[in-house]
Amino acid sequence: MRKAAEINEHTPWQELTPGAEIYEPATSKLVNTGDWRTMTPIFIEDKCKHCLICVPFCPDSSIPVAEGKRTDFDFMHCKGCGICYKVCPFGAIQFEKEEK
Amino acid sequence: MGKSTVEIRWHGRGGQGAKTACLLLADVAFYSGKHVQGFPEYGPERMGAPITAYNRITDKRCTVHSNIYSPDYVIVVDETLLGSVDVTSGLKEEGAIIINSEKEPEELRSLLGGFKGQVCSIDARRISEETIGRNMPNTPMLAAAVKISKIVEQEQFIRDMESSLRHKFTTKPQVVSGNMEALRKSMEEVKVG
Amino acid sequence: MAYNFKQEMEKPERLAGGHRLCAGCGASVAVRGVLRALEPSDRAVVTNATGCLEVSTYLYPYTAYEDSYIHSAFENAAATCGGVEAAYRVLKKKGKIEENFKFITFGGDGGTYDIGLQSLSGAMERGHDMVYVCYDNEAYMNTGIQRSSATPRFADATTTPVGRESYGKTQRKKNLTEIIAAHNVPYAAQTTFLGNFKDLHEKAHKAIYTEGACFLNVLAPCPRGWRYDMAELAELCRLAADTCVWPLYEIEEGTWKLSYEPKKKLPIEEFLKKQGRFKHMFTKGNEWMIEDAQQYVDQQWQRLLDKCK
Amino acid sequence: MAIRDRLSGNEAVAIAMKQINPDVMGAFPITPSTEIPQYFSSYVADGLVDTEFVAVESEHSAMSTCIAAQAAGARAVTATSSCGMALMWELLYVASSYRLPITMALVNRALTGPININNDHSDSMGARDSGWIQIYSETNQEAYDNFLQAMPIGEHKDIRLPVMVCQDGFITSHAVENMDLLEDDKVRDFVGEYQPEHYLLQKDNTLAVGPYGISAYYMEFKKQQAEAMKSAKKVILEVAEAFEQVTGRKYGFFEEFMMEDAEVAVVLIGSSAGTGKAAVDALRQQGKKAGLIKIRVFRPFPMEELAEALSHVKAVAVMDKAESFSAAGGPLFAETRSALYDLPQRPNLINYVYGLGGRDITVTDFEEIYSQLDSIVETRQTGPVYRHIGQREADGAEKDVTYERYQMENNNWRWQSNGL
Repeated sequence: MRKAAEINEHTPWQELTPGAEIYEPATSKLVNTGDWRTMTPIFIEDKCKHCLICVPFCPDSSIPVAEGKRTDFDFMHCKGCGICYKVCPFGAIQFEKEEK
Repeated sequence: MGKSTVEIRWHGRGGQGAKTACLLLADVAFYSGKHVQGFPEYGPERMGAPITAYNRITDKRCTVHSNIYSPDYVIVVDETLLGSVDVTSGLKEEGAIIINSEKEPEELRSLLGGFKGQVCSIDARRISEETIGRNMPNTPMLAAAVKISKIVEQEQFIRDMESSLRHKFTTKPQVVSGNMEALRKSMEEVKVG
Repeated sequence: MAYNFKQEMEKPERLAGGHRLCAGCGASVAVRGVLRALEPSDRAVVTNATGCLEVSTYLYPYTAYEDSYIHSAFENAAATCGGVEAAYRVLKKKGKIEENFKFITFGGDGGTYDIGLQSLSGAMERGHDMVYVCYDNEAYMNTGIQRSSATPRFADATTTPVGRESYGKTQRKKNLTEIIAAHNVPYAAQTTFLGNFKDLHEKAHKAIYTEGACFLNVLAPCPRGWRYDMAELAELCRLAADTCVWPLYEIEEGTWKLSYEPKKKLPIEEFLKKQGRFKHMFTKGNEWMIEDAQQYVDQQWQRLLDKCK
Repeated sequence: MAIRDRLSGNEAVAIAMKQINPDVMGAFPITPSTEIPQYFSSYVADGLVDTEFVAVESEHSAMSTCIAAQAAGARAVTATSSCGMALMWELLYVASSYRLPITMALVNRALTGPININNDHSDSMGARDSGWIQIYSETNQEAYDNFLQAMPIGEHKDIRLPVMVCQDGFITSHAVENMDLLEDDKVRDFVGEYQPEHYLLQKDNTLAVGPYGISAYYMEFKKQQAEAMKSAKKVILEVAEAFEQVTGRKYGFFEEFMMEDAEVAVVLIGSSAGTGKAAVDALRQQGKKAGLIKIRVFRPFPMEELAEALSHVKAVAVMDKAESFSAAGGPLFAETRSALYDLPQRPNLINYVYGLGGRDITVTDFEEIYSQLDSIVETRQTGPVYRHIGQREADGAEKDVTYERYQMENNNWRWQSNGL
């Protein structure tokens, strides 16, 4: 069966999944919503105490956590809302105009 | 046995069981190998409202799905309908009307607007009260209908009813005997005028 | 089990990025928070009412869910969830499924308070083993900020605009959590995003792992509809709780329990003044509106305290 | 050996459901289909089926339940009528576009207003474009047989479409008739297990159902549905053939009654076809070449086959038990006339709208209709195309049948209140 990655706006009807079903989890990861950003959060690792309070507040699941520590932003999906910057108690996130 | 198609119209009031009697008659005919239709006419009945139900009983499958306008027999389960419903409408002259009443057939005929065919009466209320213990006119009316219409042979009817009742009321033999008594009595007592 | 924040944050994510919700949207924060309460060994089927969340999280061919997902219509999310759960029960009984599945529905206030209320009431009354989560952003945001029965009094919405003769919505917000509680469901609660998400997490966990039909009402701010700086999500939620506009409580087997009492109950202006939808309340001559809103909050708060005694 | 029985149409369908033993039933009572979930609940109560019966709070939730259950991997059924199906309207489209082979027993009843509980086809005809396969029944036997064939058709991997099996409210649903039932094991063999390729509760995979479909995809999905409906024609005939192997009873897209040498014919749907056949029998005895076609499958519409069957006929009356308010005839008429367009020689066609809201149609009516067709053949004048039959008219001269029976002094009509 066709994978989401192989489906696009040129796919003929014979090759689309029947009933618009998708048989894989979380195919939205393929979508670059990072290009929505006009402001960018910048992770200042030195200041970060890894309290992780920014993590659950992210609407775009873009703050990965590994081994108890947050890592840099997932910029393919981060839309630059600035919520993380506001909730960070340690000034470990800066929020700046996106440079493209 | 009678003709190949017999059409019957039942008149009763909602809650009295005319529809049930109609379905029972269909059952009886079905057991004797006939093709049957039994159907009530809807709007839905409400307690006390006049209702009509129909039977079409045939030797070969009947495809017609319309109501019955010229019945061979009319069965009136509630005598009080005679004043308000034109019960003999379309009833064939060579047919018969069977009325649940303690009155004599000739007395009833005067209420039937000049109907010329057979008028039969059966006191189903008394019979059911004597045999079943309460006013359940269905069983006696069914028996009278079978006797007058001859749609099934009487002996077989009695046998079929007995086995069907025994099956239905395995734990209540007194219900079976009461009903069987009602059937027999009704067949004896139905008055033909 | 005590809430271990760090451990929870390390769980695999169940709502992926790449969905098309607005930047700063509260709905996806609610969904992430609720799904995080699932035990990793359990699988889930997520049901969704039509709305912002639905059109943004499953835009063909891109689903944001790690779990199976079904959306069917706007007004029937609860019945849809109930249908999946009924199928689960029978397939499990027949031995066709071995895994454990949990059933979670998300609907906005439009799909929950209003058009889907009948379906929700039916599913709650029938007692399907499911959780219905309302992400309440207080208006029909998907269609463009029309008033809903969850919109508070005085809010400027596109079908209750502030005008020469009008001061925004005239009616009060419906108390849906109490309506659901009146179904005598085993568990119903109100929450929002506070601090380290302990309140939301624990309530979601209880709702998911309490047998029967459970209900969660999550205040999920909408920066576009409420007209606030989207970075301020956490602040808005804190103010909603601290002004007691959105009290946090739960009803467990008929027992009412307050989950959060502000150290200092803040005046309602603190919450209102951050939002463009209430801007007109602060113009001269409209002081009565703030008074009215304050009075109503105080009265509701007192009623709640009485229930939670 | 078939089991000889006498059952009402509702009971027949309920028994078909019991024999199939579906996984989920979502239902809400509405006259005249109410008995079906009632009977079925008693099977659940007695442990005769494994089904989860979900007694929902509305038909809307009934269809929602079925959609969700079917997507979850279960076999789902429902029963409804009239306004009940109207309340499902949006979900009918959801079910077919999600390609979920739900089976619905539709007991046809008139749609409001005025509110009326009796039979016509306005409910299902209104839903004719919802993407459901529609199969209609003349008798209780056909209602049962069609229900048994529904799942093998709808669940076929090339089809995956919901099926509504229709019968006429009260006329068959509440009428007891003789019928032959199959044994339970034969039904189970015939209907088989439901084995979808993908479902929500699948062990090793997830499934996402019901996305937002932007314009770049929407049309492709509609084309898929249209193709599935076209493929359904083949499958419907294959299933009918398999059914004949088991029962000896033959089914197709439609039934041709005395059509071989017919010069005039009536085309119609449902229980009235039986009444029409009685008229054909009578006319044949008088030496008249009358025939009748009863449409069984309305969706997909058997366009080429119907044209072929009518190609040698001189005049046809298409009878609609539903108004479409097109001011140009009913839905069956529109389809039939369109089907005949490509014939090199077309019969003259007229349309009768009849039987609305339970208005009875009799053998006499059909005889009148055939005599109208005869005069069309004779005069080669079609006359008015779009006609109604069976309603009272102010101008007696306009009558083409007698109406006494509708004016019978039958106090029933006066006393009966509506039960819904």
